[in-house]
Amino acid sequence: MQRENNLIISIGAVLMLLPIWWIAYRNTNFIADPFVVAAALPDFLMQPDTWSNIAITLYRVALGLAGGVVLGTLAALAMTQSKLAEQVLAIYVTTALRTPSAIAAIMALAIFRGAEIGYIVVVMFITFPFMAVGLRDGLKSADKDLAEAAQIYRLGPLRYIRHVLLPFIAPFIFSALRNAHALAWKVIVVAEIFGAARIGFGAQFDHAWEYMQMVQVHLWLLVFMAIVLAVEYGVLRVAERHVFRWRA
Amino acid sequence: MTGNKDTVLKVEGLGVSYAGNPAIASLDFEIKRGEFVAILGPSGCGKSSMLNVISGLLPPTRGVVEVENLPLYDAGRAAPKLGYVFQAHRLLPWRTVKQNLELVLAASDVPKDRWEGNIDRLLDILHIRQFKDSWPLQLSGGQRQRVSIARALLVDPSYILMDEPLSTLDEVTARSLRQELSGIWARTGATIVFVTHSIREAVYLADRIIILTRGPSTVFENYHVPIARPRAYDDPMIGEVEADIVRRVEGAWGLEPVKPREVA
Amino acid sequence: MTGNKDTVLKVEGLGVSYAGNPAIASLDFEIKRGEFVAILGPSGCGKSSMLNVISGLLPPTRGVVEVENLPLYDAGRAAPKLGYVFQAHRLLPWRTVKQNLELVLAASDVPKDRWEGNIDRLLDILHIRQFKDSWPLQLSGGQRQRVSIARALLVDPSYILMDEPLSTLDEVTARSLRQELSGIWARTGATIVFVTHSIREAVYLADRIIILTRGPSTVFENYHVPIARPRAYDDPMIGEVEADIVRRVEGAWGLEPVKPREVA
Amino acid sequence: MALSTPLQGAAMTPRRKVGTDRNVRLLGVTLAVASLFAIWTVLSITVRPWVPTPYDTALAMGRQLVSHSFYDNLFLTLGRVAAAFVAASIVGAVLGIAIGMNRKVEAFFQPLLALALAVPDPVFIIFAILALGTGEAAGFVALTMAVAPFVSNIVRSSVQARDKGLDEMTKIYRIPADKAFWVSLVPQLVPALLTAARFSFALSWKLVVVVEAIGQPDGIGAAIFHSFRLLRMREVLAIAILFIILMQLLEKGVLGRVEKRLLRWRQ
Amino acid sequence: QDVPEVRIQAVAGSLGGVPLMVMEAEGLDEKHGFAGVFELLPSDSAAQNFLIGNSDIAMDNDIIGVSIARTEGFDVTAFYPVGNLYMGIVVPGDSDAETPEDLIGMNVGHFGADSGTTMFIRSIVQEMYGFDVLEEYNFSQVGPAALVPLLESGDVDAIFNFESYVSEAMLATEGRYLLQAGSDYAEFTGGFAPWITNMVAHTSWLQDNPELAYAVRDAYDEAIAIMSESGYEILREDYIVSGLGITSPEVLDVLIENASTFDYFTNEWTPEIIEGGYGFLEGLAEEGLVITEVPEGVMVRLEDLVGEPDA
Ligand SMILES: Nc1ncnc2c1ncn2[C@@H]1O[C@H](COP(=O)(O)OP(=O)(O)OP(=O)(O)O)[C@@H](O)[C@H]1O
Ligand SMILES: Nc1ncnc2c1ncn2[C@@H]1O[C@H](COP(=O)(O)OP(=O)(O)OP(=O)(O)O)[C@@H](O)[C@H]1O
Ligand SMILES: O=C([O-])O
Ligand SMILES: [Mg+2]
Ligand SMILES: [Mg+2]
Repeated sequence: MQRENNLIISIGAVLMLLPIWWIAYRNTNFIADPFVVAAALPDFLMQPDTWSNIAITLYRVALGLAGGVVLGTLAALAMTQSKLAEQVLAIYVTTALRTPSAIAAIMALAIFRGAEIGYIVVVMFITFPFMAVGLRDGLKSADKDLAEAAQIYRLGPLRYIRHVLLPFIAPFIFSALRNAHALAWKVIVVAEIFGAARIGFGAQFDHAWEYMQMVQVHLWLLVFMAIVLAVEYGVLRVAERHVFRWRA
Repeated sequence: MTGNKDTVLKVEGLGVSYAGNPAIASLDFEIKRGEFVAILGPSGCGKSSMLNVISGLLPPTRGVVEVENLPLYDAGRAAPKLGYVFQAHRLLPWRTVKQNLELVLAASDVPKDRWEGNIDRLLDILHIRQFKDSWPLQLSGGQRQRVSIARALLVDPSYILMDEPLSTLDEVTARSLRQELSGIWARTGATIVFVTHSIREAVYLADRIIILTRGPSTVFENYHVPIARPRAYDDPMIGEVEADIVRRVEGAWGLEPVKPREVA
Repeated sequence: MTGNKDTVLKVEGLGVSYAGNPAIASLDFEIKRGEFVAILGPSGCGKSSMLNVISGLLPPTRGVVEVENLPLYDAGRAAPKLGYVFQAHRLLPWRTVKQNLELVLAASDVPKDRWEGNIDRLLDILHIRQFKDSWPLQLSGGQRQRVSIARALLVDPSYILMDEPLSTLDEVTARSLRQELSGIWARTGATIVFVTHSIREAVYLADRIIILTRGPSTVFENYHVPIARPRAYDDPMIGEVEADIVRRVEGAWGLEPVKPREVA
Repeated sequence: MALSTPLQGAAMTPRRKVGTDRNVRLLGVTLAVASLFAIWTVLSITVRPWVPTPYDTALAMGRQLVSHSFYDNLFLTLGRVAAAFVAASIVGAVLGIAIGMNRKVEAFFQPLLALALAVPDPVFIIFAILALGTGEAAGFVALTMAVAPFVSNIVRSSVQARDKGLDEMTKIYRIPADKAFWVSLVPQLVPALLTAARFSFALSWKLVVVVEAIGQPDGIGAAIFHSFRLLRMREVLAIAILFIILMQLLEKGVLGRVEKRLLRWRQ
Repeated sequence: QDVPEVRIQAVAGSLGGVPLMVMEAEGLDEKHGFAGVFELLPSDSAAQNFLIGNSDIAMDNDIIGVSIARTEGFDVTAFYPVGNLYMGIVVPGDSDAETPEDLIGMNVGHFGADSGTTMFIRSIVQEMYGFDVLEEYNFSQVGPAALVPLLESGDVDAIFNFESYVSEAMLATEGRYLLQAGSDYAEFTGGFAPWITNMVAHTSWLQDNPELAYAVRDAYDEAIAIMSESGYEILREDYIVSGLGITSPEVLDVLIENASTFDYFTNEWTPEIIEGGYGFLEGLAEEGLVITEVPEGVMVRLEDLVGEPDA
C-alpha cells in the first residue's frame, strides 16, 4: 500500500515535468513542442538505427563502468590497508579526479587512435576515482567492533571483506555506484562528442544539435533519461531493497 | 618460562592503559587446561579489557601473556580455537541468525554436512530455534545475546571467553543455560573464562573465581570454589559461599560514600 | 474512561505484532501515580516492546493506552516528562558524557545555573564523576549504562521507564544504585516502570510486580509486594518473597524440555 | 592465541609514530610522482605530439606562473568553483536529508534527481546559457543543478543508514527537532558529508571547465580549452597541473582539517 | 573490387561538405578510381578526428589552423583550396549598424575565439578597421547553429557565422552581411582575399598515396564544376538540403543567391595564390594575435610535393 502510494508520487513527479516542458516550449526558442516530439517518438523507436546507437553506448558505459568500479574498489581497499598505498594512490586518484572529462576523452582517443577501447578507458578513468573516494571514506568509518568479531572468529580477509566490510559500507557503495553510473553517462557523451564518435548516443545527439534538429535532440534526451531511470529503478533500487532488507 | 604442561594461560604483570590512563594496574594469574574460571570485579575495573588482551584484540601495555607456553603474539603457531561472547553482541545486522552462525562455521573446519545439525542443536539449547531466519534487529536484547552465545560455542572452541553472557536473560532461561553450559564444559573439556556480575552464578559454574579490585585493577583474590560437582543452583552450600564472597567484595570494592543530596 | 484520579497509566487489551507476528498478545493493567512497578518476564516476551508503546515510540497494534486519562497519542496535551533508560544505552558517541547530559537538560526546563550541580550530583551517585569528560567509546559497558541512567533521572521526570538498567553492573555498585533509586523515587514521587530479570531486585524496589507470560505475552500475575518500607536488601523477608515468585514463574515460564544432545 | 587477520579495517590499524608517518608520506609521494612522471615520459614519446614532454610542460608552467592572465583566470575560476561548490553542497545536502528522512519526499525527488543526473553536462550548460544569457548566473545555475544531485545521493544513503535508536532517544527526551538534527543526525552524516564535499568540489571543477569552454571567454577552463583549440598541449597540461595542485592543497588544508576535528570521538 | 578507400571528412552543416555530397551522389569517387568514405562531423570534434588519423583528408581546415598544427608538431598540410570566405558578420535587417565599428560595445554571438571563422573575421577587422573585436565586442558564445535563433530573438545584435547559417540568419531576420569576409577584404586589398577552407592531409599520407591525392583533387574539380554549371541550383537536391540541415526552401533561395554572388568555391592553386596566403599569415604573425610565426609547409602543391601526376 505504502509502496504503491510512493509509486504514484514518483510517477506524478515525472508527469509534472510535462507541463513544465510545455511552458518552457512556449517561452523559449530552443525547446521543442512536446506534442511534436511525442508524435515523432514511435517512428524514432521503430528505427533499428536508434537501437544500435543506444546499444553501442550502453556497451561502452557498461564496460567502462565495470572497470571503474573494480579499479576504484581495489584502490580504496589498498588505500585503507597500507599507508604507503594510500599516499601513492591518493595522488593517482587526485590526478584522475581533477582531469577534465573532455581532456581525458581527447587524450584517450589520441592514445588509442579512436579505437573502441578508448571510450571504455575514458569512462573507466573518470569513474574510478569517484568510486575510490566514496569507498575509502566508507571503509574509514568501518565498525571496529565488527572487525574485532571477525578477527576472533578467524574469518580471514576474503570472508571479512565479503560479509562484514562490504555490507557495512554498502550505503557508501550504493551512493558511489549511483553517482559513478550517472557520471559514466555524462562522460560517454562528452567522450563521444569530443572524440568524434561515428555511432553512439553522444554522436547522434551532437549531430542533431549541430543541425539544430531540436526534435531529434529531445528524442535522444528522452531515450537517455529513460535508460538512466531504468537503471535507477530496475537495477539500483531493486538491489538496494535486497541488500538493506535487514533494516526491517 | 614455565614448563608446566597444565598451565595453558599465563598472565604476568599485565597492565593496560588507555592513552596513558591505567585501566588495569597489574594482573598475575594462571589458568589450567579445562579449567572453568569466573572473573568478578566492579564495573569499569578492566574485565572486558582483560578479555580483549587474552583474545589478542588488544596489545597489552605492560606484562606477559602466554597461551600454551608461547607469547600471545607468537606468529608462528596456529592460533588455538576461540569462542568469544562479547559484552555487546556484535552480530552482523545484515545476516539472519542462521547466516551469522554459518559465517563462523565456514571459517572453521566443521564439515558442511554437520552445520545445520549443530546450529539447530545449539538454537534448541538456547531456546531460540524459532528465530533462525530472523534478522538481529528483529530480536529482543536477550535473544541477540543468546545468538552471540551460540556463535561462540559453535566452532568447537578450546577456549571460550564470555563477557557477562547471561546478564540480559530472565532467571528461568539463565538457569537453564547455566546448566547447559556446565554440561558443554564437562563434555568438551574447553577452558572457559567467564566474566559475570552474579556472584551466585560464578559460584555455581566455576572451579575458581578470580576477584579483581576496583580499577586500575589487580587480583584481589583467587577464590577456589569448595563445592563438588555436580552442583545444584539452589544448593544452600552455594548460598553460603556466595554470602562469603559478598562479604569479601563489599570490603574490597567498598564504594566511596556519596554525600547525602537532593536530586531534583 | 475511568475517572480514577490516581490511575495515571492504563493499558487495556494492548497487543503488539511485528509484521503480523504477535509479540504481545494482550495486556491489561493500571498504574497509579507515584507507584513503583517492576515488570518481570522471560526474555523475548515483549517487555521492551511494551515500554516502547508506553513511551509513545511504538504505535500499538491493538488496544488502548491512556496516560493521565488521555489516549496515548492525544496531540492536544503537553507530553508528561519522561525518562527512559533504554536496554542499549543510546548515547551520542560524538558527545562527551557531560555533553550528552547537557543535551537533555537544554531540552528540559531546568535553569542553566543548576545544570552543572545536577550533573555532578548524579554522576557522584552513579560513581562515574571522573568520566564526565570522556567519550562514550572510552567507557566500559557498565559505565555507559550508568550514563544512560543519569540522563533519565536528570530531567525531573514524572515517569521513568527503565529497561534492565542495572543488569550490567556489579553487585556492589548495583546495590548502591538500587538504594539511591529508592531514595530518588521516594523524594520525587515519580511513577516508575522498571523492567528487570532480577527477581530480588524487583521485590526490593517495587510496590507491585507485573509478571508476564512467555511471548506473545499476557499478564500472568499482578503481584503486590507485601513488605513495608524502608526495606533492606538482605532482609530474609525479601528472600522469602523472591523464593515465592521463583516458584510461580518456574511454573509459568517453564522451558520446553530440550532433548539430551551432544554439542561439539 | 596469536590471532591475526591480515585485513582488519582501517579502524584497527595501530597508530604509527609521527616520524614514520612522515617518512611513509614522503616515500609515497616520491613513488607516485616518479611513476606518473615515467608514464608521462613514455606517452610523450609514443603519442607525440598529443602528449607534450615533461620538460616543455615545465617551461610552460613557468611561463604561466609569471603571466598576469593566469592569475586573473585563476581567481575567476576559483570563485566560480567555490560558489558552485557551496551552493551544490548546501542544496544537495538539504535535498539528501529530506529524501533520506521521508519516504514520500524520496518518492517525489528520486526520479527527478535521476533525470537531473542523466542530463549531459553540455546540455545543462547550453540550456542555462539560452535561458539566462552568458553571464555568471548561467554557469552558476548549471553547475549547481548538475552537481547537487550527486551530493544528495551520497547524503541520502547515509541518512537512511542512520541509527534509528538515536532518533528514538531524542524523541523521548523531547530534544527539539532542529537541535536533534544538529546533534544526532548531522554527526552521523559527517563521513558522508565529507565524501559529498569531495565529490562536489571535484565535480564543480570538472564542470567549470566545460562551462568555461562552452560559455565563458575567461577562466582557467576557457584558457585550457583555448590552448587546446590551438593544439598547445603543453599549455593545456601546464595550466591544468597548476590548478590541480592548488585545488589539492585547498582540499587537503580545509577538508582534511575539518575531518580531523569532526571525527575526534572515534579516537 | 579493389578500389582503394579514401576517408574524407567535412564539418557538418558547413559548405565545405557540399563538394563531398556531390562527389558521392554523382559517383565521382568511383569515376576517379577511389572509394570515398564521406563523413560529416560535428564542429566540436572534426579537427581532432582528423589529427588523430581517423580520416585521410579534411575539407574544412583553414590555413591558420594548419599553421597552428604544424607549429605544434602535427605534420599536416593544405594541398588544395576549397571554400572562399563564405562567412562574415550578419546583422538583422533593422540594425542601425553600417560597419563593424558600429558594433563596438554591443552583444555579438560567435562560436569560439579559436574557430577559423572568428579568427579570420578578427584579423580582417583588425586590418581594415584597426581594432580587436575580442576586446571591443561583448561576446556570447554558443554553437554555430544556435547562433541563428540567438540573433532572431534579439539576444545578440550580430553574429559571426559561416554558410549556410549565414543564409538562415538572413532569412530569419531579413538580415544582411555587415561584413562579407571574402569580398570586403578583397576590395580592401585590391584583389587578394584568403580562402577559408582547404583540403588538408598528413604529409605522409600524401607521399604514400600520390595518385589518390590527385584523384580526390580531380573529383573535387569536377564537383565544383557541376555546381557552378548548375548555377548552384544543384543545392536544391534533397541530399544536399539534408546534408546541410537546411530547414526551408527560402533559406535555400538565399543561399543560392549568396553562392552566385560571392562564388563560394575555388580551385585556384597557383604559386601566387599560395604566396598570398603566406603573406596573409605573416601579417597575422606580425600582429601576433593568433599565431606568432608561420611554419614552413602550410600550403603545398601536389606537383611540388609528390611530382606530376602519372598520365
Ligand atoms: N523490530 C522487530 N521486528 C520483528 N520482531 C521483533 C522486533 N522487535 C522485537 N521483536 C520480537 O518481539 C518479541 C518481543 O521483543 P522484546 O524486545 O519486546 O522482548 P523483551 O521482553 O524486551 O526481551 P528481552 O528480555 O530479551 O530484552 C521478541 O520475540 C522479538 O523477537
Ligand atoms: N577505548 C578506551 N579508551 C579509554 N578508556 C577506556 C577504553 N576502554 C575502556 N576504558 C576504560 O578502562 C576501564 C576498564 O574498562 P573495561 O571495559 O575493561 O571495564 P569492565 O571491567 O569490563 O567494566 P564493565 O563491568 O562495566 O563492563 C574503564 O574505566 C574504562 O573507562
Ligand atoms: O564533466 C564531467 O565530469 O562530465
Ligand atoms: Mg565490560
Ligand atoms: Mg528487552
